[in-house]
Amino acid sequence: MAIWELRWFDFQAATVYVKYIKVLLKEETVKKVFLGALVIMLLLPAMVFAEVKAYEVVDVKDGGSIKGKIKSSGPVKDPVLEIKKDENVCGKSAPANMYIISGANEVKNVIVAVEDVAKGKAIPKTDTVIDNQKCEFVPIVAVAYVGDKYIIKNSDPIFHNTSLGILLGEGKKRTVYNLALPNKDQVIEKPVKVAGLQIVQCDAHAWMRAFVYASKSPYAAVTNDKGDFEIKDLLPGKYKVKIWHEGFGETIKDVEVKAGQATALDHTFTKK
Amino acid sequence: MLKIYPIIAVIGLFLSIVAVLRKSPFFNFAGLLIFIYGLLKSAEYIMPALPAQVILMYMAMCVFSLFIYFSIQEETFKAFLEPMRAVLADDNKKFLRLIIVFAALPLFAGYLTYVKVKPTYNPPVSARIVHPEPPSQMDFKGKTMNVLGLENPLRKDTANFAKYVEEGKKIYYQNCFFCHGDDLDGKGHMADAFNPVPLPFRGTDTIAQLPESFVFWRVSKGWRGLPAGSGPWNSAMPSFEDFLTEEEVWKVIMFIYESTGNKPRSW
Amino acid sequence: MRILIAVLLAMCFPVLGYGAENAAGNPEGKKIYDGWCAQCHGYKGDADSFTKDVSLPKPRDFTFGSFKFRSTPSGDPPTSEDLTKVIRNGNPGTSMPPWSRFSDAEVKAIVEHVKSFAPDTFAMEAKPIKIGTPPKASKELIEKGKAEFKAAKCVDCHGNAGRGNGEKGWQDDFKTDWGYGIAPADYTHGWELRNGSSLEDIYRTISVGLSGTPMTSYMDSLSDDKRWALAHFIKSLQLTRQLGLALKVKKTDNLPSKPNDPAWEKVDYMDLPIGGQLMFDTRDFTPVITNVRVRGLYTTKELAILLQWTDKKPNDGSDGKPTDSIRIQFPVKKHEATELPYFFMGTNKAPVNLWQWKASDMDKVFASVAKGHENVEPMEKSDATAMASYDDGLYSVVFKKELKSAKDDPVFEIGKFIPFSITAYDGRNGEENIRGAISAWYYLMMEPPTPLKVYVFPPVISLGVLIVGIGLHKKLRKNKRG
Amino acid sequence: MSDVSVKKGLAKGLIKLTVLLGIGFIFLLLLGKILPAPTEDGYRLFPVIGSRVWVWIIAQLHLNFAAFVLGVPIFAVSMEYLSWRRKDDRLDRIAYDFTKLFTLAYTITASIGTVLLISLPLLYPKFIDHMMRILGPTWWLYIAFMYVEVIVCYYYYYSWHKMKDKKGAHVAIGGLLNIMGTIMLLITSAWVGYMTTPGGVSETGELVNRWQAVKTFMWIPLSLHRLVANVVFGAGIAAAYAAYRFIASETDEDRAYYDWMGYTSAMISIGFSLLLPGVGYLLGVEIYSFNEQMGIQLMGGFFAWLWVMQAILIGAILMFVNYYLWISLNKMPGGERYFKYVKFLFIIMLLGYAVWLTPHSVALSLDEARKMGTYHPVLGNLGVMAAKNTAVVITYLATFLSFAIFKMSNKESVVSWVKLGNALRGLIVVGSSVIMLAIGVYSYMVTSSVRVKVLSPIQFGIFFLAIIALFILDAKMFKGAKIIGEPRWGKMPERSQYALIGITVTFTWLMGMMGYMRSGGRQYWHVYGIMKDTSVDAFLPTHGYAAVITSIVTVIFYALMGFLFYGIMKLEKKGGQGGAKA
Amino acid sequence: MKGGAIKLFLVVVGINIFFAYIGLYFLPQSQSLPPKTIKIEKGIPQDELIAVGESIIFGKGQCMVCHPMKPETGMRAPAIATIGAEMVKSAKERNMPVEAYVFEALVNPSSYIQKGFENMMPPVHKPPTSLTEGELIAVSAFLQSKGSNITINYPDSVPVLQEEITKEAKKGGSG
Repeated sequence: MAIWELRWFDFQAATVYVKYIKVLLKEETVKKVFLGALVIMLLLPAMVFAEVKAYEVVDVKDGGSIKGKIKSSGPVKDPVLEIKKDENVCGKSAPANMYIISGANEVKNVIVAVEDVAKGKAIPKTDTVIDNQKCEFVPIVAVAYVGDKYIIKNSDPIFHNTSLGILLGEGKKRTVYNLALPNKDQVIEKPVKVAGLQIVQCDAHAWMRAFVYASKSPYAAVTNDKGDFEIKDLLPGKYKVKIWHEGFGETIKDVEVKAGQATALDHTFTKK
Repeated sequence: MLKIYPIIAVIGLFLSIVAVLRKSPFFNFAGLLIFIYGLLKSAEYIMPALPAQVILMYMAMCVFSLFIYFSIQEETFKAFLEPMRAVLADDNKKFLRLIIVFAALPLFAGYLTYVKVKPTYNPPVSARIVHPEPPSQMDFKGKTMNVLGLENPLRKDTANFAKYVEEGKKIYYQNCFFCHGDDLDGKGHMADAFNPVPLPFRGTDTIAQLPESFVFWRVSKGWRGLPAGSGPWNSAMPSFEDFLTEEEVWKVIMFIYESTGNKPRSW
Repeated sequence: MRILIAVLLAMCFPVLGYGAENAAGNPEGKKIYDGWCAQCHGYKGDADSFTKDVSLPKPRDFTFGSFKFRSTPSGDPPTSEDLTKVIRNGNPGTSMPPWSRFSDAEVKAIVEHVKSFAPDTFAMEAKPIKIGTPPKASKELIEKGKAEFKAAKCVDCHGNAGRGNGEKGWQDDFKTDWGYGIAPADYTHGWELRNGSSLEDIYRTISVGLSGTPMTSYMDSLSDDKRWALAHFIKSLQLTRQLGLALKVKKTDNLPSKPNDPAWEKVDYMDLPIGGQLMFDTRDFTPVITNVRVRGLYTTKELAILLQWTDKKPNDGSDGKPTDSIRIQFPVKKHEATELPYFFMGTNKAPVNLWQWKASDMDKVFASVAKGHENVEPMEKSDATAMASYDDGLYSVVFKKELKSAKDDPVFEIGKFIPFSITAYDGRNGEENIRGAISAWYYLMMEPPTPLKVYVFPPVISLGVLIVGIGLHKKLRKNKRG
Repeated sequence: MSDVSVKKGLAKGLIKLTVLLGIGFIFLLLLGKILPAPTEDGYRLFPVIGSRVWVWIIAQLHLNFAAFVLGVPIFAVSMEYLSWRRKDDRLDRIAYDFTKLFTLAYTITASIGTVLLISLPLLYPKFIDHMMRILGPTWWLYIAFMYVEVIVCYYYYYSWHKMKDKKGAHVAIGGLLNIMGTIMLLITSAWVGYMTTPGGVSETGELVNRWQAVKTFMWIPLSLHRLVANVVFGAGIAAAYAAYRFIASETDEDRAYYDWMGYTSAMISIGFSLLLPGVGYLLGVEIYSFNEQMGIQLMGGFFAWLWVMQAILIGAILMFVNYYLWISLNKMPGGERYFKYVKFLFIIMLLGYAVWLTPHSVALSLDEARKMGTYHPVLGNLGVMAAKNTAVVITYLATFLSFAIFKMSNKESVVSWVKLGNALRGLIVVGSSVIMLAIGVYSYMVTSSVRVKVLSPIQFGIFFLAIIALFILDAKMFKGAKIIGEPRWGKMPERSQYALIGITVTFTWLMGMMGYMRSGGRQYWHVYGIMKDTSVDAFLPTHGYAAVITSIVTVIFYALMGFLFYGIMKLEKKGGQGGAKA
Repeated sequence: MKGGAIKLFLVVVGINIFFAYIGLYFLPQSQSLPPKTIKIEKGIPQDELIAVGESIIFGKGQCMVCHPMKPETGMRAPAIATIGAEMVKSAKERNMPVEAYVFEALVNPSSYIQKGFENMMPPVHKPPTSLTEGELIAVSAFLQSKGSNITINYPDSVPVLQEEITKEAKKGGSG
């Protein structure tokens, strides 16, 4: 740097310093800062408590449960995916498995989750497996529990990457994990940290998708072939239950759980 | 950056001082030359570097003059020649002679000749006039304006000053920042592609020295309005009268002054 | 306990006001952010801003909480240092410049403010991964990296030569978290790797991925040494960019037969940085091609100019979008002194000669004479020819023309600096006519063969000096004896 | 040689001249017939090197010799006059030596003149036609004067020993010789003056007034400039001759004599060269008043860089002169006391030289131009006239001080006011330097016309005042001074003589270069504004090309000079007359 | 001492080679070519006329010797960049048509001197500059393009020009 470019005295910086010094020298400010520090010190333990408050494990005796069946108003045709890549492994086309609806219009793969549960039983130690099989995620819809693990597998001889993201709507998401599985039988374990409904994708094979509901509480379930689900051992009280399906969308229902009883919760989706 | 030339100068000075103490004019001569060379080259740390040709000229002059100086008195001259004579003739300097006289000097001379005879080609330099002379009149979308004494009508409306600047900001970032930079420093992401490089607005060299009317002329007319000496054929500055209204041009001008902390020249 | 806190709170009410202001808002940060960041990232941090339509890549939306450039494992938020680094160094190849003007305190305040847009994300703990000492580069290591490049399937997206032309990188829904399309990086253009081009930068990117994009994290799937090997290999792909004003064109006996002939690689080259056409409507604010490499050779009869540039997805115009194309421009007349035609398409007074090659007609030259961008007339006859190839993301187009020139042809004189400029079109980006990436005037100079004197004079002078030295030596010896 | 009578000598001279002229005319007639007719434009082409280069070389050589035969007589006659008044034989011997030189040189001059006489009309018939039409009579006048001059010259030479007792008359003849020479100079200057700044003709080139055509703007200033330059040049050649003889001498006596001769000639040369900027200034003023355009073209346009070249050359000359003076301190008893001042003078010279050769706008590499523009922000200030003038007056002053030191080095003042005198001397030197510097700095702040028309003359005026004051002061201080010892003439190292040679060669080269510049001022005109040069050589060649031609001419000139010197030495050996009085 | 003579001659040759070297390698090497005659055809488009005028200003006319492009302190003659507007102003002051004023300024420059300048300009239609009628008109058009409307063209403006030339010639005859 040439000498004349050197600013021997940086005016901009100097004005800021002077401002700071002026503020500092004011008596009130000194007092404020001092007291502020004191308050922060006192509040610190409280803040720590506030963080932990998330989910409180208690012994649940005589809890109630929610049980029900999710149905569709009619049969919906499952779309067929056109596959243009890695055809030797993935095949030329595959069913999307989006609408798996039985003859009785019972819908599989619907997530039913009780939201914002403050207290309840301990979280089960079940890790959630996401397997890349023939260019498809298995399972397509799953529930994971915060604190447990994802076990992400690649059973194909080709590259997959598994990208989890919180769904933000309109094709947007917030990445949670994006992990590479370049080779067959590669397994990656990752802790379930971020709660919420997440989409699982493979950027290399854009048609691949799955959904995981990462739950902070143990109270979440996926419907089976018959559209049935059951959520057990809830403390009595009023809850909001979220019912979500990839194709049909989401509804939220208020449910009151009574001690020792099974509350029925049925829902019928209508394809728009 | 390692400041090597002052070090060279100091080494030269040291060598010549030692040579003076040990009464060896030849090394005094060599030391002084090194010192002067270092000094001339060091100039680049405090001003634009001296052109190579001028340095060459000065050095040639110094060699000539210093040689003359050391040959004034007989004893000095003898002492001056002694090292050279010794290298050329003394028996105990055989090795040195082999290296210097029979190898290094001929090779060096050959190299210098090579450098000199090797054809070099330099592309034409396009000189740039940073502030070309504005015309007295210009035409803005068919409206004739006197450039000299043109005033920014929006400046009078002091109540809406902040609003205009903000609108100017939007115009700037939709039309100008590609070249003139996010920070108005002339280093926009497309700046590299163009030659001459876009001008920065920061600092005191560009818009700070200009009245707003000049900037208005440059923004509205762009390359088309440049006089021949300023190389309109190279300029990528668009004629913004094609894209902006008169008021928008004034707004963007207000923004570039305001955001760089410069004041338009008013005299 | 709660009561105690409440009492305390009440006691320090004025204090709390001060403290809260400091913690949440960071007014200093907001002020600078609004002044110098909001034009692109939006006053609300949502990238709904002035430049959202005129910049590519688009400015980052902070409210999503996805951050590409991190030193933390996939899924974790970036550290404050990561954000600081982006502000300080900018992102090469984007419109995010390095901000050197702000003090460290000011940057810290900006970082605080940016974090406040995605409180959820930044509530998580962020711990940078450990980057050990990199192994020294060696041929074997690079070979290993090359093998790994295939094994880890990097080729799938980035292509065999790392130009970002991999098949999987070009599906239509290859998208980011923000829902925009994105293209895999071109490793050969080291100067525009967003996350930096140093070995460590590459290693870090491989390890943690770029959140929000398909670039995935390999930290769990590849061992450390493999990642270093990969980084070395990728680093070795980077081109050495040679910027300059004039291209020296050497004489040869035979021109290489093909545009992708390896013989071309030994020829001197010059890189032309190119930018969008901004002077005339419709302007191109978001060009994709940023660099064209030029080489030249000439024989006694012909001049050949090779233009090479990366196009990650070739486009011959068959899908409704314009075709990929490149155009070279010369002044029609011999230019005198430093006056030239206008560097884009000339003017009425000073016309230019254009040779355009299009991917839709691989071996054809569309020659025309332009007197300004609105006044282009195709030439009836031009003996300029073209040959082209597309290999692994790289277009190579050779223009050839006989040295003698007819009317309206450029004048090619040996030993003279002949001005030329380039316009490159990426059809996929919708570029055609006057929308395209353009270069300034550059020169090419057909170097006359080295004159004989270069080989004769130096040895003669050397010998002369030697003889003088020996003569002096002899003479002084004689004097000494005598 | 001594036996040749005056009559015989005269006859020899006249016959030579007539024969040469005759040969010239015969060749002209014959070749005019034999050679193919000139082109439509009125040119013939000289084979291989082209007409311009041929005429350039011949004309420049002729000019050099002419300068020699015009300049040396002035010098010789003044020497003879001094020897006559002072009764100093040494001076007489110098004068005679020179007379010998220029008498012999006449033949060469005339021979080359003949070649030129043949070449010009043959190669440029149309142009010479025009010149003859306008200035024809002066040409006959010129031939007439040539005869008179030859007569006077040969008479002067051959009657040297015969008229030993009538020195006054002999000196008068010498005076006449110089008058003749000056008249011839005036005639030739009129030709060149007409070509550059024509007058007395209509716009189409018809003669209106012949006297006006002779009495052009350039005539008198150019003649003056040439006259002074000729003296400088003649004395320089004399110094070179002395140096040559010094080196070739075998006895101490000879060496002492030639050392003294070299010193005297060199000092006269340098003394007169101080006048050159003045007369050059006059010439410049006249050119400007004839045509501003031409003046600017010469000073700042195409030729701007030649002034840098000139600066390098004059700087070299001054360095050589100072070097010679400093080295001369060796031979002065008591000279060693003054070596300590040489250091300071050297530094001043060096700095002045540096300023003087700093160009205003620098030829740059591309990178440099990008970094700093055309002018260097600091060096650019040293490149302008304000700095150059200041540097030149200060280096001149330093040179004068070197001379003063040399003069007083073997003396010790005995006057009572030594201290006051020394203080006064210091005051004059420092004071005038400070004033000159101040004016130099002030020059930056005024317009160019004030600088050129007011400040520069003041600077030079102060310089002359200062040296005159110093001269008078020294004369007073060293009146009847105690002399430590006589100068040990001949006790000079050989290299000092190379300095003398260097001065003269540089001066010759400078003359050649200035000739190119003067002639280039006409640009593509034979007669500026009247007659266009439409030949293939109408363009101005590059400076490098001109430099090479100038070098070639200079080398040829010195080769011929060498033969001349050699011939004289041979003659001396044969006859012994005029040689060292062993 | 024959060696002395040879040595001396070598010194002379050496000095000359040195000077030639300086001339060749230290000084900028450019030739000054005589100007070419420029053909101006009837009905030449305005922008071409201006371009020709410009080339004359920088070349054959040698105007740049005295006239600077931009106004600067201590300039010898009015600056080209603003000359068109200046001429309009002066013509108004002297109450004469602009065209006539422009031509007069070229062929009869001493008849009116701008304030602050000296009378030094030669009439450019005469030798040594000797611009032709067409060239004079081209120059005039170029000068007008520097800050005023261009009213001069070829060959319509020839009569006005010729009138000024005759005026100048008459003045020359009487004075």
